[in-house]
Amino acid sequence: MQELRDLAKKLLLDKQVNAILGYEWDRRGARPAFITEAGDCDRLVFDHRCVQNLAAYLSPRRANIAQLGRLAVVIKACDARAVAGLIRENQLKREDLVLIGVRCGGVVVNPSDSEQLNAENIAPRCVGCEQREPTLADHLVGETQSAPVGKANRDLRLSEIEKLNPEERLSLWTSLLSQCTRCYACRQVCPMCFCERCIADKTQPAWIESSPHSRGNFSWHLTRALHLAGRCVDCGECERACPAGIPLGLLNHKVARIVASRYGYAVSDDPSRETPIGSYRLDDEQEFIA
Amino acid sequence: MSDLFEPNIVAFVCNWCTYTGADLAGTSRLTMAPNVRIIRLPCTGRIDTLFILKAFERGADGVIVSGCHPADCHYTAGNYHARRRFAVFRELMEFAGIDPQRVTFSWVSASEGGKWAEVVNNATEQVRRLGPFQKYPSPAAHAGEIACKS
Amino acid sequence: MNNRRMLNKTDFEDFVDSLLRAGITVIAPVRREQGGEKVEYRPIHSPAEIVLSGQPPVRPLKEVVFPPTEPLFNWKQTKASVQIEEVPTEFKETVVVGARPCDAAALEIVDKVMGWDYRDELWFGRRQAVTVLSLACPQSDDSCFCTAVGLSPESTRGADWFMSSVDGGFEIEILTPKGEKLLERCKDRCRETKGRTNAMPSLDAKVRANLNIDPGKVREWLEKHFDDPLWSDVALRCHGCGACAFVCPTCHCFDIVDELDGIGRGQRRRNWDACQPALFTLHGSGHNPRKDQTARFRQRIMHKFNIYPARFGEVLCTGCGRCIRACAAGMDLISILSEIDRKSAEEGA
Amino acid sequence: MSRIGVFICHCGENIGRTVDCARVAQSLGDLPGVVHSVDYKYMCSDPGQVLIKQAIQEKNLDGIVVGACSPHMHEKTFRKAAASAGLNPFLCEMANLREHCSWIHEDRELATEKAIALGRFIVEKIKYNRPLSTIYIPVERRALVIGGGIAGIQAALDIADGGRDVILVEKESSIGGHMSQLSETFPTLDCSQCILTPRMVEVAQHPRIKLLAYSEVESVDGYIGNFQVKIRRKARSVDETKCNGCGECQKNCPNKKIPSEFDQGLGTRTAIYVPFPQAVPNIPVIDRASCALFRGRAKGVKKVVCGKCAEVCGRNAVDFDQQDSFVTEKVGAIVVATGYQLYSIGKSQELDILRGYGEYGYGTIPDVIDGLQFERLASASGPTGGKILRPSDGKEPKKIVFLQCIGSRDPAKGIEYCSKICCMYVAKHTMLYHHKVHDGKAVVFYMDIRAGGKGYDEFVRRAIEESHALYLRGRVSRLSRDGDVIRVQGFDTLSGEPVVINADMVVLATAMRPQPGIAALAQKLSVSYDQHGFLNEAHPKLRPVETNTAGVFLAGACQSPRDIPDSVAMASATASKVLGLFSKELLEREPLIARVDRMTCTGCFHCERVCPYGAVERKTLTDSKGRIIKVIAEVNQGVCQGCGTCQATCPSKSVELDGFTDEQIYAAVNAI
Repeated sequence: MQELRDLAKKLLLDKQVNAILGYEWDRRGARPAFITEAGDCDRLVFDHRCVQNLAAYLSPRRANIAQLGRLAVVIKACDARAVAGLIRENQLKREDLVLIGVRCGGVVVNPSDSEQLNAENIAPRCVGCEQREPTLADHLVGETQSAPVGKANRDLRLSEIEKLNPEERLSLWTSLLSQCTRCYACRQVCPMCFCERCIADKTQPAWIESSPHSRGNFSWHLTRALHLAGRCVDCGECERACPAGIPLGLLNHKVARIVASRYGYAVSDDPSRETPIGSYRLDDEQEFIA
Repeated sequence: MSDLFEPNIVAFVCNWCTYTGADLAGTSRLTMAPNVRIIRLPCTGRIDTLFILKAFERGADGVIVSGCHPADCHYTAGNYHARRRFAVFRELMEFAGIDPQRVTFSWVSASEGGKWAEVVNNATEQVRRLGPFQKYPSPAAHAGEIACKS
Repeated sequence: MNNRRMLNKTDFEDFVDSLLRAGITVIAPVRREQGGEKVEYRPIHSPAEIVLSGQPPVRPLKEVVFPPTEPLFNWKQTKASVQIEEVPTEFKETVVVGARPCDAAALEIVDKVMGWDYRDELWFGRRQAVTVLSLACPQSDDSCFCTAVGLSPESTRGADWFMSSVDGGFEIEILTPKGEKLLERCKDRCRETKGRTNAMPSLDAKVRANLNIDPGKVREWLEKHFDDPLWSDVALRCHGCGACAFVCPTCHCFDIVDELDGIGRGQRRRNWDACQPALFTLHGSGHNPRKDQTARFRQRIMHKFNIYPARFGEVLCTGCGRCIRACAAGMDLISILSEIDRKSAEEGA
Repeated sequence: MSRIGVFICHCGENIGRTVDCARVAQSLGDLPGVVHSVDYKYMCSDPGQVLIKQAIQEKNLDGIVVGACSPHMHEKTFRKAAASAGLNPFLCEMANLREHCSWIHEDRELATEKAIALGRFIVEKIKYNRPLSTIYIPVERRALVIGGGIAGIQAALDIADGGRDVILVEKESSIGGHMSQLSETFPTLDCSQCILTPRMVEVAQHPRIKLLAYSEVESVDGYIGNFQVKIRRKARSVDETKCNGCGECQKNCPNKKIPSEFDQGLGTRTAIYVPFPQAVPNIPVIDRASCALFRGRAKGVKKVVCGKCAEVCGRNAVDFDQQDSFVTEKVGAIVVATGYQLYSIGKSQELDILRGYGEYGYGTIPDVIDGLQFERLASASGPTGGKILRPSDGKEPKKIVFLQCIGSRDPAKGIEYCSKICCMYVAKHTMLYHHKVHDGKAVVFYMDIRAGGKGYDEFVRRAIEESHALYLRGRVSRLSRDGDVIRVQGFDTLSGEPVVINADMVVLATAMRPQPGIAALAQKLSVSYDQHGFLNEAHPKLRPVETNTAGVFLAGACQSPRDIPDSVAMASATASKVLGLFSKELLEREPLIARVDRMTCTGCFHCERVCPYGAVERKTLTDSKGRIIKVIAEVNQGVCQGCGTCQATCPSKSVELDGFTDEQIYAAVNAI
């Protein structure tokens, strides 16, 4: 922790950056911290409760954050993929940022969860994660962590749903998505949802109805997952942020599996790696086309 | 008219191959099911997954998407981009519970009037077997609200 | 006649059952179909479904009288005219069982704005149809602060009956004529009682420990501090979603949209809206008077703790803590209010 | 509120027979925004168009929907009519009630219902049509001709004579194509070389023609009026600027036993060679696969094995180290004249649909040759000096059996089309044979004789009557070698008898197929092609030399089997199209292209990635003080072709394709 604080202090004192975007404790666990004074750097923390993906704050649409000036950001390996995505999609320039990579041994689901990380509470996305250090970082801090072997199995949950017949699946998703009130927390916390005007907010025409009824919600969540095809960084923020507790991550995970099996693509923290949607191969599988 | 369920099917097709192929089917007087209504787009590349969702929202029982064969796209590559888009879309739709049999994807060239008739007839039969798509999510009342009288 | 009654657990369940059999809708906290431990206010089919303990429902009682989306009218356009088909404004008799005090109070607070310049037919239509039986709060957590906004875990505000869990059943306080009317339906099941006996220990002190402020002082400070570094500091974290507003029992902003359903046919609906997304105040021209999250977040606090009190005499908050629990960014109203309280004390001193 | 007019055409009986047009007009007339709706017998007729024009003016219409035939047929007609009545042509749309409805359905009730639906889509769509104005783009007034056969030569000369510069690209080392291989031509029996060579020389000497022989088109970018063509100049190993065509190198090349492609393998050539004496340009090329020096190099032999040609070259023109080079040319139009190849009856085939002829020995029986080989035998400049001799033993064949329709008109072999020229050249071959071998007997197996054309049928009659060729109607089921002769087992369907003939030689009139590599070229040009690889014309009757890619034209056998007169006529037609295009400095283009909403574009540039034309550019938006607001996408109007892939890809739908905007499509979908 001290290593992180010292580095942050130095970056601020050397005027390499104007602010540090990291984590701090609050009453209920960890939360994002915006630190502009070297003297405040001792507030910085990092452990398994620092679940938030801070890359969401790097979108150029966040005017009040852009005003802070040049930023140094604390990133986990999974967050680095979001930073790479923002660079890849022309929202950021690598040279405009200092990236403080933290070694991570998995996180819990909610920042207010237990002080102990264990097989029960480790976030499902961390189970099987092999990337514990961001490669994209300018600085790397912290000890090498070993992660508990988690029990959650998203693939199992997917295959349970896949086993249902279409009608059962439709009623499952209709029921799950009927909980959505369109607070758009899923979108707002998503680092890759940086559109100036989201398709869900377009009214002429309103492809996606803004009303939170099943019809509008179905279109919204399917479209959201599709727009993230090959772009979702699997940070799990959408699902965590959903106040209705809708398992949105399942949709994203499904899409990730589709692009992985069809196009051999896994989300990457290499900004120069081409994403699968928007490119093609002449011999792409087309078994579904008559 | 018989009592058969007559599905309402919308076809999103490209202008250069499938639309022209459907013209050829007409010129060749190939009789086919009258359930498929074509909406013409320049290219499969222009066909958005939103079109398909909206068609279902508006009560379509089935959708056809059709365009130029690989390597034949009038715009070189529109169909290749469409192919990836629809590959992912179709699997996600299936996962969400939309029977893939309700959405037919095909390549029909300008010279394949016969194939177009086949695609139309097959899609019609397939959707007819599945029945009307009444289960598509609706704007029905919120589950928790106090209901209206009567 | 005394307005307190005792109802043992079986009699209570029989009573609920009798309501259901009489065709009355009963809404109560139940476990969600696909959501594990999550609880929500939903119509029940059997008293066995009711969950009275544990965390409060994810969304407040607001949604039963003010649904997230509801039609205002249907329209149909023909060649030269437009026909409007009104939606019914009369509602089925409904009883809410097990409302949280913070949720029940919210209904009365929001009544003020809904009936201020005109009476919102849909809101009051449902309000009239519903009899609210609230239950003394069974559980609090680190997000609760009802005591800081003039309420308490035993507040009877907004309730027609106030129920307290006691050994073997509930002690019931009949508060309104509506409540009395409902009592008619279970007269033979309950007996009069003098006062609370063996009631659960109050959570009051525990909640008070979370936050102890004077809303009046907060308002005074807000009046004077439209521009304060606090706003920009706090708002940095906010992602600008609507989660806080949509889980808030008192937030009542709505958007009106027209939705097509074929040629010349459609529905005008009103949908919940929230002040944190930029779209809320975005003009057609592209100009946005609340240009950044700082302005938007300040608006939320101002509305609840200054503007609403100025117009309606009380804060637009029941301290239910849902906004704190729901926020993905760790925005914490308790910290913010205590910070304001601290600043106010500093400046006052 | 719109003021839309609906015009339903009966198309005589064509639509009216199965669709209740009056009911369609009435039903569409009830839609909101429709102020005028009528049906009429023939909308495309003059009185029909007058009806439309009057309605536009009298009812002050702001959009019209014509329910008639396919828009591919008459959209232009009705848009023109609208324009002449003062309505922006892009406010006119068609509903396809004929090809997509009346012609394919029988049930009047269901067809009428569908016609109403199709009309409804378009009525709703047109409510969101915007008036658009024509886009003008500059034209680079130079043409590229691909292929230096007779079609390419003719096209190049006609365009150059019309006063425009031409770049003629030929993949072989000389122009001339297949025509230069022919001995005589039907139906006049004039010598092919004699009429072709002067045209070849004309090409070489024309000041407006830049000839790039031994070159191939590598890539094509851009669009009509503004193509950028990258051309690969294959390494000849001979410096064109130095060589004077003296021929010393050829004479001294030690490797003289290479089968000559020009002679269809019946003659030989050297490793450094010109394919035939009249080659244009008359510059040799080293066949690196056969040249001892290059073979040595390929094997890594350090010692220089040969080098004779360089030694004898007085001008030091031989360059063993020459590499392929590239030139990029800017042109406004492209003529494709890549010609044909003959179908081979061998086992291995280029396309999956093709089958070889096992019953004819898959091409392994000696003295079973194809038509082009016979041309070389008959040619005075050929390997036998014009004598008809058997390739196997050099004997004069006394009986030759000619088989027509080998591959052609035979779906079982994968080709259902007629190759068009075989009937004629087989007749020619029997005549040439008769002239050269007076006591020889020609027997022809045919399916039908197709001799449509000026002097064609007379020509075939002469073969039969004057050259005494025996024409047997029927097919040959088997060819086999029987000692010195070829046993031909066939069936004469007219006599109903099986026929067995012992022939000295068999000539197969194999099918005409497009050149190998045509599909790759078509893809570079974005021109569509049929299952055989023949390039598709824009319209089989009305636009036979145009393609669906504006600015690309077709001449000769790349489009379908063609004889010389047809190829030349097509070539001249393309030249006239090209010159017509070049008669204007600015080109009019339909404004159906994409545009970006600056307000909502986020600059993620997904559109840039998917645009097949590279039409998306990056634009930096700045405020009044010059500070960067954001970098957004912008569409180059000249480059965009209007496919709309950008729009479907844009996550926020900040691109709109005019003519097919989201609002238009939404409205149509809303009408289902």
